[in-house]
Amino acid sequence: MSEHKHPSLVLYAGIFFALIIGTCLTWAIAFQDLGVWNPVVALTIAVIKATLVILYFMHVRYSSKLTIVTVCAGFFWLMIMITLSLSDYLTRALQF
Amino acid sequence: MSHSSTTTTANHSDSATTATHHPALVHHFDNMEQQKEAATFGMWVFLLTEIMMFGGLFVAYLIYRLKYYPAFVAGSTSIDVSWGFANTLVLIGSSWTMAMAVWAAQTGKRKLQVLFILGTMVLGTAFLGVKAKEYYEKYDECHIPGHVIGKGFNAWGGCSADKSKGNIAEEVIKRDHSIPEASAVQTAKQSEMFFAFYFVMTGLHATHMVIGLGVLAWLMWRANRGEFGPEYFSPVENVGLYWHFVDIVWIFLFPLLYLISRHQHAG
Amino acid sequence: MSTVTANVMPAKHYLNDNYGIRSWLLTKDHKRIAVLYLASITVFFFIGGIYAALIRLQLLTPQGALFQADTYNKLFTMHGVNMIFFFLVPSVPAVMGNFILPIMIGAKDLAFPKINLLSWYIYIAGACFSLAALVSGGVDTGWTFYTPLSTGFLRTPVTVLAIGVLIAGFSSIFTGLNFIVTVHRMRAPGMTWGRLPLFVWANYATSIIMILGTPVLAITLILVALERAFHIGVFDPKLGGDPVLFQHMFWFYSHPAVYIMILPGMGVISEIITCFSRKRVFGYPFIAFSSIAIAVFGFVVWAHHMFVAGISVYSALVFSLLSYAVAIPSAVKVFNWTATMYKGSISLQTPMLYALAFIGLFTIGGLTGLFLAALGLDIHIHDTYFVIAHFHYIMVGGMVTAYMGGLHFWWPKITGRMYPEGWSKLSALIVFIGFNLTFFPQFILGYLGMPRRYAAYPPEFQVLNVLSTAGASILAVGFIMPAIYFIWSLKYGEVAGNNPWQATGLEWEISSPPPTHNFHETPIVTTEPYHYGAEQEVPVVP
Amino acid sequence: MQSTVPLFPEQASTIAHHVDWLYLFLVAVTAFFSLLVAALILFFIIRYKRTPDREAEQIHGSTLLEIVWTVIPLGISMVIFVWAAVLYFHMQRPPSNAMEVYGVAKQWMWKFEYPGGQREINSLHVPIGRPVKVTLISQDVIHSFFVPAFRVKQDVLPNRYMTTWFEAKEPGTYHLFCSQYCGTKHSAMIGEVVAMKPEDFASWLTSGKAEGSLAAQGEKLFQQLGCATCHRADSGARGPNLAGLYGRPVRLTDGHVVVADDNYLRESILVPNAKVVSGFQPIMPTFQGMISEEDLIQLTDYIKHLSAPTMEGPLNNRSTPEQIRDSEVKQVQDQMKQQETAPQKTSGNNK
Repeated sequence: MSEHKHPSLVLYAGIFFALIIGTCLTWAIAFQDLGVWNPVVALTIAVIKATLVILYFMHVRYSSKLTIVTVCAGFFWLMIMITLSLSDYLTRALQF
Repeated sequence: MSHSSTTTTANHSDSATTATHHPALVHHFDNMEQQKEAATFGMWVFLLTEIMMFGGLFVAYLIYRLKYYPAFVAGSTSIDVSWGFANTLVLIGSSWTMAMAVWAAQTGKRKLQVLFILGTMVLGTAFLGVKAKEYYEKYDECHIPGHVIGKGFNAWGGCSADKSKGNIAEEVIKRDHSIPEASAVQTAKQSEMFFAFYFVMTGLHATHMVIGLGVLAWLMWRANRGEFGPEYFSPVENVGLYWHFVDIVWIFLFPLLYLISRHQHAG
Repeated sequence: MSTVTANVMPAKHYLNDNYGIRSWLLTKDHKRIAVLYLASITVFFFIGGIYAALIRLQLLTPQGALFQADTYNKLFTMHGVNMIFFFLVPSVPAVMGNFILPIMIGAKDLAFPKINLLSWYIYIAGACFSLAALVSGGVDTGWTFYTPLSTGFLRTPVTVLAIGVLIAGFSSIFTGLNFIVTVHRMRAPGMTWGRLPLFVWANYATSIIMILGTPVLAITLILVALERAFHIGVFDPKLGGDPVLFQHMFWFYSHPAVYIMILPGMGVISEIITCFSRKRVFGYPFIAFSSIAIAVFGFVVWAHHMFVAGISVYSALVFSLLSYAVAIPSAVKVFNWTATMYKGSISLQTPMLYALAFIGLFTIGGLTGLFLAALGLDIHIHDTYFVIAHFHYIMVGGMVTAYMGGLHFWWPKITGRMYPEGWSKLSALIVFIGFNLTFFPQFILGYLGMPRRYAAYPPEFQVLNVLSTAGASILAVGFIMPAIYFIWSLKYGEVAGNNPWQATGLEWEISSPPPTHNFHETPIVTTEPYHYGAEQEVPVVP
Repeated sequence: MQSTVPLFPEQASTIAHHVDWLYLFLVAVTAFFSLLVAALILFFIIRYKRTPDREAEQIHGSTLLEIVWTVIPLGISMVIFVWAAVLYFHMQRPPSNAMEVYGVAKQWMWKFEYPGGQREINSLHVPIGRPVKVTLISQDVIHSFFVPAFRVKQDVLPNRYMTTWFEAKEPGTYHLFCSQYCGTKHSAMIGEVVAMKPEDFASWLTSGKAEGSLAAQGEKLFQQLGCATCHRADSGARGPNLAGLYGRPVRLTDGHVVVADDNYLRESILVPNAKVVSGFQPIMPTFQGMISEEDLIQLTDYIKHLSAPTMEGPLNNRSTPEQIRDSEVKQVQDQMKQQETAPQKTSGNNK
């Protein structure tokens, strides 16, 4: 662990271009009518972009397990908040 | 499960470290490695709190979006997507320059560090400039929710000097000519909730950007004094983490606020 | 290590390292910051206590003995805000955690001393805002800030108080952040996770909640402030907002927050029980992991505060079920503490008295929580005095008792001097009696249907209310006594020596008060915690 | 229980003793475990008092014991959970034969309205032996309708109808509290519930002066506000025919299905474009800010009392909203469940 690994310049540039392409893609797709898939596609691309930033720009790919656990905990708790809040809102209209 | 013996002390710290005592090493750490790991981990824990803070807003946004879907579509469509698109590219660019600044610090290139931090700041400022322009447009069109700032929320036209601007009701009708005006005006009124989230979310994001710019200025000053190198670059790395996080928030805000319902405009 | 006779104060320690106001206000020493916190939260404890006394006096008569309704409403609001955000949340973590936690794991300081000091200043800033809200007329939202009452109907300085709470929240975020990083990165060699004292585990679990919950409260209060300032409509039903969403977001923090207010206390109890039973803790891994389980499960039960608030019945079902999940680890802890005393060598000194009181009162407080998680029953007792009694059994019977126990336990370490044993035992007894007399009648009041936050009440509730007020006056005596004898002991207390309790743990191996950098040499840990065994002298106290 | 300090409130409703039994069970559980722990502690401090001649015996723990005291509390809490949940569902589901009363809460008073048009303030008269369903709404902040003797409580929200029900057993006068803190005079927002024998209640109803039933007043409003110009039964009507609509699932323009309950009717009057019935244009103007909560209750009650058209027959009647037969209700509910997760898409079904 003492020697700090980090991505090469080529990789940094590659990630940068991937992010630019992702942005253009999500922008272009937004004007196509995919029905219910529009938000799904847009958010999938956003998740991919965010993952690239986290893994490479933020070096999580090269970090300790502890960092990975920390990042995952954040998203796990966010999911708890979203699912349990929606468990109320999405079932209010249901008859019982 | 062994049995007890007393705790001993040993001359541990001295043996492990201090052959070369780095000037940035604080007394309570054993060595630079421990100090660096603590700093990075601390930053990640801080980002965890940031995730939850924005997370609360995302949950609220999601719930209201489900509730007022047509109004959110109308509000979202009324925003000029090209500025948001441009800003996304700018912010991704700034993330790359920030990553390069960290790389420059790790490899001990002082001038490059300063240059890349400066580049990040320029791009960040550009982002805020565009944001300000967008805010001003909303102000001009009376799309600021509530009745405290500007002339009060008005999404049915006639507020801006250019009468054609900011009429969300008209946009609704343009998209579907069968919708009568009364209904379109109702939808336009409900878009106030969309704009509330637009301003709170982008506002909180912009606040983070402003803080980030302040920290970057401080970082640039330190980098210029040659404080960072392969031995010690935690501050650069941590500011980088913060900046990338702000970028990630925007990566989600852009589709959620600008894009998600855009297709119906074309259709 | 001799007892009784040859105890002398160490020549050099953190208190006499240097002098002057600057040496305190700019200190980065975790021990001095802990003392700063101790002083400030004590002030807020007594301010909150004055509010409580006035509340109880008002309720002596059915029509209200002292104040108009609006003054009473301000009193219970300020009592709640003060006690929760400015006393209970920082109490054990920011005072004892700050002082003891780094020493326990063999570190010279917390990972980020500057942030630690900053957190105290942020706390003070938040406290100033809350006092400003008081001075400019007081706020009458209730500590829960429920919308749309708080956003659209009150002209009191709600925003000022909300900002105060928001700021204080960041202080606890920074404390939590510091603890988490310290526990992960600063442990001495040999201090494995399985050797961490349970106090450290408890504070670690608390820190997780602070980190993950507090920011949600922050954003919720920001939305309330924006709503008040700009009428943006997020929580305003007139503009299409949903006030129940506020409750979801508020309780997402504020339910886990009650575990912020009890977990560190549980950590204190684990230390005291083992020491005064001279025993290894029973079921170490179970107590340790139950802390983490409480922290995690604590986040999935928040809507049990909202069973009658208009959430869907299915959602209520899920939250009720999950609420029981959090009861189990609490039960496990109680049984393990009790089992720890089995075949021990038990000495009833003041910290132990408080610890035993804690176990009893927390058991009642925890079990009455089951009443509130039970759907059909909660409908009747929700928002009544039953709830008040329940959470005071947890907060006062649990946390304040643990805090007092911890303060007596570590007082010799913090100041180097002993408190007077007789007086302290008397005060512990008075607190126990006064507390039960104050809050037990409130369970009955609640089931009879007396709603909370009432400035006046129907006459048939008077007898129980008078009992409760009588108890409160006894309780007040029990809390004023320690304030006096602790201050007295600073000068006249017997010199304590390094280890007056013959306890295990790194904090008892250094001098009392500890030297500025805690350890002259980094300790190496070779044993489990609580290795009470044959080779130590056992003090026998008459 | 007539001592000076009672331990229980009166059991004045049919569910009160169910709640009390659950309460007593929990009291027993609490007492048992508290006393158990207290007894063990007392025994240990006496038996294992520190003496110079005895050392503590070191014990690490026992996995078996840990399992025992995890499983037993878990079992007990599951019993409580199921018991309480069954009771809760019973308390949340008003019987279909319940008498209806409407309540409007405002700072700091309660107003009640009967279908017959009688109104009263801070007091609610109900017959014994008959379930009463109270539909509640607030004009301002959140209040809570709490009758301890009946063991019922329901928060009263602005902008949304909430319901609760009870069946009084004994004639008498009981406390009605607001239990959700609602501002300065929260503690003065109290009233009484008067339970009467059915015959007394009937004569009370007739003695009160009423300006016609709620439905009749609602009909008057319906005409005054011009609702009837569009909501007609003929095929040229611009709005859906409301006859027989109440309580039925309705298909919307976006394909969703909702039940036409009180809250749906209320929303459709105040925010007409939110949920437009399939086959109709969203042309209805909003009545937000133009009618009071009481007016809304009258209109809702009027619509409730419109029975289904039988003579014209709904089959060829274009203006009757697409309703769903009872046999299909289950299927539709499943469909509703699925819809909840998928993002919606709105667009007119024409052009």
